[in-house]
Amino acid sequence: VTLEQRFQSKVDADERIEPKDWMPDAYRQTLIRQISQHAHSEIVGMLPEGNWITRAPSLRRKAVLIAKVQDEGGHGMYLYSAAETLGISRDELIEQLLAGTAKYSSIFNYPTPTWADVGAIGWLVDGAAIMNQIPICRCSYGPYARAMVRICKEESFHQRQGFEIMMTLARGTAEQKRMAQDALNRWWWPSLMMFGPNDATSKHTAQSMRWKIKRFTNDELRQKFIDITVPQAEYLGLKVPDPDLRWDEQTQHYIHGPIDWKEFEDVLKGNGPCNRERLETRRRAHDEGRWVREAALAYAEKQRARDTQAA
Amino acid sequence: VTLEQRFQSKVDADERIEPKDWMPDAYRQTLIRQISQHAHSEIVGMLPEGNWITRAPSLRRKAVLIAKVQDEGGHGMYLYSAAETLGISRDELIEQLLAGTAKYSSIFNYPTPTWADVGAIGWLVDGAAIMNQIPICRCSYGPYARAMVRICKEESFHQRQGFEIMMTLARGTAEQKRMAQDALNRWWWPSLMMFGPNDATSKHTAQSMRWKIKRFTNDELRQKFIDITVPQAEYLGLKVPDPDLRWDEQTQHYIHGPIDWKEFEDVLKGNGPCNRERLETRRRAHDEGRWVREAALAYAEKQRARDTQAA
Amino acid sequence: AELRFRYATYLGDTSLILAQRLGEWVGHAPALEEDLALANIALDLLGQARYLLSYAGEIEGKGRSEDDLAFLRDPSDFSNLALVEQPNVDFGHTIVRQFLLDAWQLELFEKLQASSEPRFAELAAKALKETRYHYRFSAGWVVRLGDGTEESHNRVQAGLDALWRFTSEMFAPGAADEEAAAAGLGPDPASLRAAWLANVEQVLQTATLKRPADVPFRWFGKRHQHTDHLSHLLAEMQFMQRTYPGAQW
Amino acid sequence: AELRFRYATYLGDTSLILAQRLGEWVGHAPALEEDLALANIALDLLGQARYLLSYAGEIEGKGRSEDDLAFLRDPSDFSNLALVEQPNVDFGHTIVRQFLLDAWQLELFEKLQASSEPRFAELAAKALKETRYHYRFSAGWVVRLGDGTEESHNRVQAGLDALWRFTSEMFAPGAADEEAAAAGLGPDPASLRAAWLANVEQVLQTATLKRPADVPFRWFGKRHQHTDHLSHLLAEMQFMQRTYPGAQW
Repeated sequence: VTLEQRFQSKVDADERIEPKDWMPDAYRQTLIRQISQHAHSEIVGMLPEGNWITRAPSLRRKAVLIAKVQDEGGHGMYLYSAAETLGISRDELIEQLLAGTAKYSSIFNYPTPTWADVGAIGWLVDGAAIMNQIPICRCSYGPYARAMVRICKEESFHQRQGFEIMMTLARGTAEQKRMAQDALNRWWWPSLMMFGPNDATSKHTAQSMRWKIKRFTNDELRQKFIDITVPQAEYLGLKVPDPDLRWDEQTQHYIHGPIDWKEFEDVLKGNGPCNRERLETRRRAHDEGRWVREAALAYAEKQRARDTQAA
Repeated sequence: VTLEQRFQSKVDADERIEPKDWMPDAYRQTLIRQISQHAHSEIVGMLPEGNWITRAPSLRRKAVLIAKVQDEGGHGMYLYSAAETLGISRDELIEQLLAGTAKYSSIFNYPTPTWADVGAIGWLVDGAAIMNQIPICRCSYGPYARAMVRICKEESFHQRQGFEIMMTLARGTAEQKRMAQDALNRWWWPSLMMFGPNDATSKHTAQSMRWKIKRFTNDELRQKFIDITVPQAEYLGLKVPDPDLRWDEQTQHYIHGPIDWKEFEDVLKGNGPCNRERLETRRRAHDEGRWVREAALAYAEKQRARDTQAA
Repeated sequence: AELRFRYATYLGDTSLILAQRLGEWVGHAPALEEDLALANIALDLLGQARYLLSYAGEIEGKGRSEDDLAFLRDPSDFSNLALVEQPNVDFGHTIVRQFLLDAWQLELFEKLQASSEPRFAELAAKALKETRYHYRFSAGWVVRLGDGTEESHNRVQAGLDALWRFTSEMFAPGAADEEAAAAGLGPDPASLRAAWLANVEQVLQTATLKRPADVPFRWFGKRHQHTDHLSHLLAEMQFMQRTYPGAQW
Repeated sequence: AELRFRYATYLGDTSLILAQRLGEWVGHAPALEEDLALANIALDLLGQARYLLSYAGEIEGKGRSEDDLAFLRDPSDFSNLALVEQPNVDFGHTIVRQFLLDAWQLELFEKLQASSEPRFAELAAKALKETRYHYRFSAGWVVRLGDGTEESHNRVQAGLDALWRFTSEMFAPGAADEEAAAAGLGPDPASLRAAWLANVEQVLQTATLKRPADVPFRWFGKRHQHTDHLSHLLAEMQFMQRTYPGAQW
């Protein structure tokens, strides 16, 4: 048996691959790409909601929002750590993000013009993320699977908070209801796009499923999300912005209208409404923080030198 | 007759001294100091009111406020030009301001926490400034006197606008009235201090009066200001924050309570509420504008070189 | 009437939001002369906005004043070009934003003089004169900065690279301007592009600047799709009116 | 009761405004660890503010909630220390502001545990634990930045020079805290100074920083004399509540 065969039979037997185990290079690279994209998404994802921390409409909502954005930062940290077990450093990964060579979830390239967007992101974006992430809790790579268990628990908490914000708006004044509907209009289609291209055009799926990095196809997950979310929108009294949407008795699924894949491509290629701004913001924070990180290093070195001298 | 005597008899005859005329060095230095302080005051004075341009409560008020702050910048320009006729450049003067070695009117070291401050500054600060400046229209130094004629005309326009803002507030809602009274409370005493120390302690007065740079003493001007302003406050239905204030039948003047000269000294020495901020703001604008000024110079030089080549 | 309302607020919001951005500069510009010039442009734009929003309020007939429209609408009600809500960043970005807009207003107001609605025609005639002056200022600075020092060249090029994507909105269909053109109220937005581009390209060439590539960018302020900057700008601008509803100032 | 209201809002406003400033950092800090730490401190301070403002509303007995007090008061009604409304500027200024305030809260909460009012005592016991953690973070960074590189030393010294004048307010009489001390509600502000200064001086020495000279500075936030920064901060913080009065969120 080759190393590769041993590896695949472990995966097939649903055993976990751990950092010290042998693994195919393509498996390693796929994981680094996927975990770091996920980590970057958490970090960039702090910005659209963070935009409302200073303007949250009650002290309770402000506290909950700060805690949520902080959780996202925490998720970024776990995920960078998981990626580091594959032999790449957090600094390298962040360099890739800032250089624009690494991707992050396109959904965070949309703006948050109103408070309702905070609700919509929790409800729809976190909702879609969970749908994507729950299967990864059983991913073949141990550190990633374990990070994901913790993350999913927090995400579903965030999802409920987001839904609760939407419910408060939907039950509120006419202006609040309008705000909620407007947010749903803007976030619905981008949320569906979060599951990635149609299975027919998705290039990574087959290999990733064999490696048990991925367990469902894009379209399967998208369908699951729609089936769960449409009744929630109805419960809120909001209208899903898809004139073609209908319940299909035969398949017991909702059938949705065509997705504008051209928009998906545009945003992916950097021409979404906020791509430039998000990267710019991260770069600025990185650049403006350089002197602080340098100071911490310089101080640590001085301390080491002092300790050595004292010893 | 010495040059000095000829100079003084010209002054005594109310003739104007012009840039090319002989003048005593102390006269020149006094004028440079006074004109540049005045110019700096216009420039720094753009900031407290400028603070409300983005938040002005109506489009009309916004336009009027932009125009007013712009006028102050214009006054700064005339005054720097007047100072330049005495043999010092605008750049040198601005360096002195930014280095903290030149003074500007202490009144601009007070903050503008509410919209009513824009009204109070126009009414009280511009009112006091006019009182100080009208006599300078007859100042012995020609360029300064001529600049002042133009400035005074605009200032009295500003003063009326400020009074009108106060009147609108005083006739407005309870909150607006409270805002107006609060602004009067905060600006009254600093406005009285604008006329400088008591005559008994003022060091420059005598010589400046002989040179006809100054025509009334600090206390005379202050009294005039109070006599005009107290009835205006009464007309507005606002209370001047001086428990000792009373009308004196005998002298036909208002008698005011003691001025807190310790506060005046503190602010003058740099420990007012906004001294650091004002200078910081000017310095930042200057530093951040350096590359622009350098570009303009570089471009002008390239153009000159091109013209020469073409010729 | 509803179309005239939408067209007037589209043009009025665009002038208003840019005036608000320029107002942030007052007292902070690189030199006194530029401070006064930026204030002047802000005043002209504010004047245009007041004319157009007052007119919009009249047409609407619900008693809304210029101030009601400026201070009591939500971000999603504004239809300004997304370009003008972009932050000042530095003098380079500010000048590029101004230049791109001025060059567009030159073409727009030129043609708007022929509007079938006299109020638009009248506004256009006055605004065109103002815009010529603004354009002289902004194009002059684009050239000076572009062909000045290495730093100024890089900064103004960075501004151009950052803002170029917002220019497609000026000429794209899909909002009040398209319908206005059909109704003879104003020019077809697409018809402004050739002259605008020729003009811009010539200035950029003189300035030794590189015209960025066109990218597909489909988020248009005139269709109420704004960047995150607008809500922050409005929170500041509207604070007084929101806090003290109904008060006279 | 009125005194307890004023004392509770003084302490509550101070925590609230600093939490708001720290909230501006979230997503923008020099590294992920600092981002999370600043968010944590903001959350603790916000918790203190909510406790104190809710209590103030109760005492007042006019049915005002924590949100009414936070979002519907004018700047001149706020009595926070002027120190905490100062802008973030950079990480150096932010850390100095935090350090000076943490060192003060350490002394304050320590003594406030003995308040004759159990609600203040209870808050103090909880807040003291939180403050010890904040102080460890801020003092640790003051030392690292002060004794780090030349740039970091200069920046943190600049922060110290800019902010030192706001520290006299912490110990000066003339507001609710003085009366609170007389009534046994809280410590005499002046009594906190010796321990605060000893502590601060020791950290500054370790950090190789120079303690700025004391200057006479008489404008106190706790006496409602605020710098220009507060009204901008509140305009942003209060925008939603001001714009949609009466709505539930």
